[in-house]
Amino acid sequence: MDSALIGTWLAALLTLGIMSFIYKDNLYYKVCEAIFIGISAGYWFITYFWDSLYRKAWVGIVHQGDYILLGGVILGAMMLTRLFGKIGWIARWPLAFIVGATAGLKMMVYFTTNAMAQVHGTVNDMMAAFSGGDLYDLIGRLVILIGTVTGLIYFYFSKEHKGVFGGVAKVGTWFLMITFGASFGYTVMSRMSLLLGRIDFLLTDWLKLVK
Amino acid sequence: MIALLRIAKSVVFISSLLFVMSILPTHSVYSQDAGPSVSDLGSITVRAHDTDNDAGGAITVEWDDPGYEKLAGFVGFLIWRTNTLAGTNDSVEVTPFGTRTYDDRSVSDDSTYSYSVAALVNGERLMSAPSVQVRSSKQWFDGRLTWVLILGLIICGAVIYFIESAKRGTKLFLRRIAGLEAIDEAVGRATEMGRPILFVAGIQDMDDVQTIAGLTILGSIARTVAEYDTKINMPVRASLVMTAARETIKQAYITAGRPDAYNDDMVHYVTDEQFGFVAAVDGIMVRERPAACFFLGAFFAESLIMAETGNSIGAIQVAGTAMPAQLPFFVAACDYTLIGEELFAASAYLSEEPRQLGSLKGADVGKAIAMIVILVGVIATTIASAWNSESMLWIENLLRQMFSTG
Amino acid sequence: MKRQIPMLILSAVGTLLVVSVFIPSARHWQEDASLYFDIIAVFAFFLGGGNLIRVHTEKVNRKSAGWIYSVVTLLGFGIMLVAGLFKIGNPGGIAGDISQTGSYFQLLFQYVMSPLNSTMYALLAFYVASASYRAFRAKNTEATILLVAAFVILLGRTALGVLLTNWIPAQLSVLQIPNLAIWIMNAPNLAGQRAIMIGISLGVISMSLRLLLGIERSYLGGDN
Amino acid sequence: MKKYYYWFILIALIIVLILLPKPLIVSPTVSTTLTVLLGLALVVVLVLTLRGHMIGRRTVFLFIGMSLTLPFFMNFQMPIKVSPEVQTLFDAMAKLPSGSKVLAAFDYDPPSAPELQPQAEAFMAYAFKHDLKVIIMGLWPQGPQQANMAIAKVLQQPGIRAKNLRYGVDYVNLGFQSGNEFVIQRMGTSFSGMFPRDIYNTDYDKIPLLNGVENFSNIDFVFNLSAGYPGTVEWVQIAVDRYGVKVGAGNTAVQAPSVYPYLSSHKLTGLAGGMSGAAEFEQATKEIGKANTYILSQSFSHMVVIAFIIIGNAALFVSYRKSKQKGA
Repeated sequence: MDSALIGTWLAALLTLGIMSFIYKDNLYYKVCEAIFIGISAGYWFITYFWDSLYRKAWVGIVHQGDYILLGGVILGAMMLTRLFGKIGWIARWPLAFIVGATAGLKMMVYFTTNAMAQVHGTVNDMMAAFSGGDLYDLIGRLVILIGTVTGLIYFYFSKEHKGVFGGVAKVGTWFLMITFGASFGYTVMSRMSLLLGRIDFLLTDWLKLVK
Repeated sequence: MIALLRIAKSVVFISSLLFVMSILPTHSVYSQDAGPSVSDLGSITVRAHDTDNDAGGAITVEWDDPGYEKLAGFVGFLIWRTNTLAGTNDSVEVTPFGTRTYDDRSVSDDSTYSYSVAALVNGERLMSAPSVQVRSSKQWFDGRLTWVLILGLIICGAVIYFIESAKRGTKLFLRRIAGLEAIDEAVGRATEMGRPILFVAGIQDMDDVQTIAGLTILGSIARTVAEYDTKINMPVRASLVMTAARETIKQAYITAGRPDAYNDDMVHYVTDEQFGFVAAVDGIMVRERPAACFFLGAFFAESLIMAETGNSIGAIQVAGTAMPAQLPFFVAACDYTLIGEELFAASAYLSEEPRQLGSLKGADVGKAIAMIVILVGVIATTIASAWNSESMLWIENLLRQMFSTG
Repeated sequence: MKRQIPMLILSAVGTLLVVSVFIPSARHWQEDASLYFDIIAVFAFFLGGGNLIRVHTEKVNRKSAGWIYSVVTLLGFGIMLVAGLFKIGNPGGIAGDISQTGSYFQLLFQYVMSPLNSTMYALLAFYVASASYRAFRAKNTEATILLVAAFVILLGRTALGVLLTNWIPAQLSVLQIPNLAIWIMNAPNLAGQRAIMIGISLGVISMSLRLLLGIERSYLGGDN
Repeated sequence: MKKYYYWFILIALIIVLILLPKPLIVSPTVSTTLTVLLGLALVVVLVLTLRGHMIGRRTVFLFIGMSLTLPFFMNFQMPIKVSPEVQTLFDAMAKLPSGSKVLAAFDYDPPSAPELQPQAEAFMAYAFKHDLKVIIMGLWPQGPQQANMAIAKVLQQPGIRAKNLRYGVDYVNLGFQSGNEFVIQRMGTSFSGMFPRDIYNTDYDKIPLLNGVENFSNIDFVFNLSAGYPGTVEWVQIAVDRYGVKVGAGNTAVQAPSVYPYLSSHKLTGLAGGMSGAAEFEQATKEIGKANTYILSQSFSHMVVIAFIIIGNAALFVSYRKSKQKGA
């Protein structure tokens, strides 16, 4: 028996095990789930270990003299104080570092790429999609304008959704619903080919029922 | 050490350059009619200047092509550099077709350089006159981001202003968000039924703001959970989230006056693998049958797998995410969904603390600015294109410049 | 002390990184910060992995319900650790690339983890279908709009959409379903996306400021 | 005993499946009957739902599973009309005289394989049968492996096996090169500079097929299979715009709309988009393979999803009417 054959059988049995979940939770699925958790947790630990701890930290500090990384190692080591009950509070320092860095970095990233770029895009790109002067393009532009502004009004917290303002916010929710419907419709179809791939594996590679 | 590396790098670079040059073809990839000959063409003009808005160590070289690229034997432009302090010469790069500018990132701020550009035609080098001497330098402020700074300061200023005025006791009005009342209701129902609550803070690590937003909401939920003495189960995909979530829940139990009821096992690590985590969460759902499921954080394709499984066990489900592609699945399969910004605002609402609420008011100023700019901008562009209005064009260009992010 | 120092670290790091965006020579701080994050995350994994081992060992010891699955999980975890740490079967030896063909680590990935992964992902096809059946209903105005938009896009991507509206004359070709689908994607869908994204970024700004100013700090724990 | 009941069924089923004659293909009559039965079952579901019996999730799952699985066994050709863009692609290939050198760029990975692998196989089979020399490369790391899988499969066809094709003479795999569109740009001056060795570590100069292949001017046609970036857009922008080669492409359904503009401006010589494009390409090249099975599965499953949405809404409509009648 060669390893590829054993491998294919193993892969097929695991595939069936996960699929059995859609009927109901059962022993077969539970075993596959347990294997999945164990193997994948190990996989990621090993990947992090070699990639971050060895390649980035160890090689960086010891071989390339990148001593600034020592700070990361010290913060990382502080994380481990959690294991020693009394000084466990030191672990908050690396946590504070991470939350601070995330807040600072993401604030700027979202501000430039989301807020500013989207405002810019609304003013700028819509000329690209509906650049002509005919009715079709004019309607397109108008719809983008109304949709974006009413959508933002829906997210406006300072005013109760009542009266005219409430009506406008309602229009905003309709635009949100179109957006949701569009992305739902868009993904529904492409999800089918994922399952198609698995069924093909079972019928062709494993059972060899079809060519 | 660093000097050694630099030498090694330049050795590798120069040798690879020599290699590329040695294999350069002698005939063009285009086979075209014999155009103008080399002698008919004028010389190349070269300009060099310090690269803008950078940290130094780079010079931008620009040149114009009097028509070499159209010649039959044209291969590329060779950038030739003279270090005028050290008196050394070297070739930097052969640029591909259509290129007229090159950033030389291998210069030192301590020296001055002069550049020439040579057209490589039929194995010949047709060298331009050298450019003026230039020196690279670093800039202290990225000029392209002036408007980012100004607009950022206005919005941050507004947030801080409202936080401060809330601190001083100014009453601020904020409308209610539908999904939030559902949170208490869901916890209440789980208590009545004597069944646990499942909380998933997304599948990203702590370097995603959505995870942090999920945890801030967890703080409020855990307080209610502690008061009602309900069970909470929180599987996590990343170890850092586990640590942070434990701190959050513990703090909530202490605030609720029940530190003894807290237990580290409420939060447990599963696996870093996206779908491995999903397999486990699905398993927990069908086996423990939580009465309420919360999905608050960053989600990807797994959103629907989890929400549908939760739906099949009849749990009340509250979701919230800022991943636009996943929102429709949550809207379809959950009872309440916090859409985009509502996820970030939720914890401020739940805390009922004036300062936190003030920050939301500040964000509304940002939205008002965005709406006004879009309205003005769209009207201006439309009028500008329809009636060629100069003033409208001016407004349009100003807005484009303001909101372009480099 | 236990609370002030973390607060200080948080505000300082956050502010420095905001400032670094504007200063070209300080931009590498952002990369340093993300490297730090990677390294801290590995150390944190010792806690996470430890937690995994502890939870499952306890289940086995107490022989609580389903303890046998815990044995399987622990075995899988252990096998992967041994195979990966010592690079067993790796043609390149201990210095070889971790995912080299032929190593046990790679084999386990290829024949165990990868099929499990793609099958779990593939289950989505089933759930998408059941969600469509249940949730795509014209219960009220909002749901109707969602349904119609989704249905047009859905038909627009299949042959049925072309067949259904082929008869519409060329002057009104905008109304043919595939074209209608494109229009929905380009106009109302884009508008909705924009509103959501602008809202999100303002939400992130106000939350980040709450974090940096120390107003929101539940995740940092209390004074004990 | 009852606990193990399912297990016996499952194991028995697997044994039966293994023992079944292979390949298991049913006749067109049976195929049509199966399709009609599937349709009838949907009608039954509709009637049940209208009468107020909501069907469960498992029934929906069963329908999806069936609609995806059954077509694999059907000897049944969907009436496929080859679209103009696929015809252009095929015509460009048909015009190539034997011995022409074709560069095949594999820019995708396994998740996109259901849509793109059939195109890869049809392309390889066609090229080998018509004595086109194929040079394979990839801008995506896993692309060249996908190419090897397609070749291995195609070489099993008796007609092609009889040709005794030799690696290095009739086809060659240069492997993956990182650098995205810059790879294409550099290839404009020199192939061997970007690919000094092939996937089996043989020097570029020592491979007979590559003798005299210096850059795009020695290539007659580029066929690009693309699932995103880098891909067809980059090939058109650099290889076509700057170096004047003909490029034809196969794309995933999601990716295809972004390259349509190049098709109408005639920069791209033909496009097979998504599963339907793949099936049409198979039809055009007369290399009927997986895509013609897949397209059936995919269409069946799409129809089932659409049917369930309609059924769900019909049920809602009926319940409205009932509640109105009660009210009146």
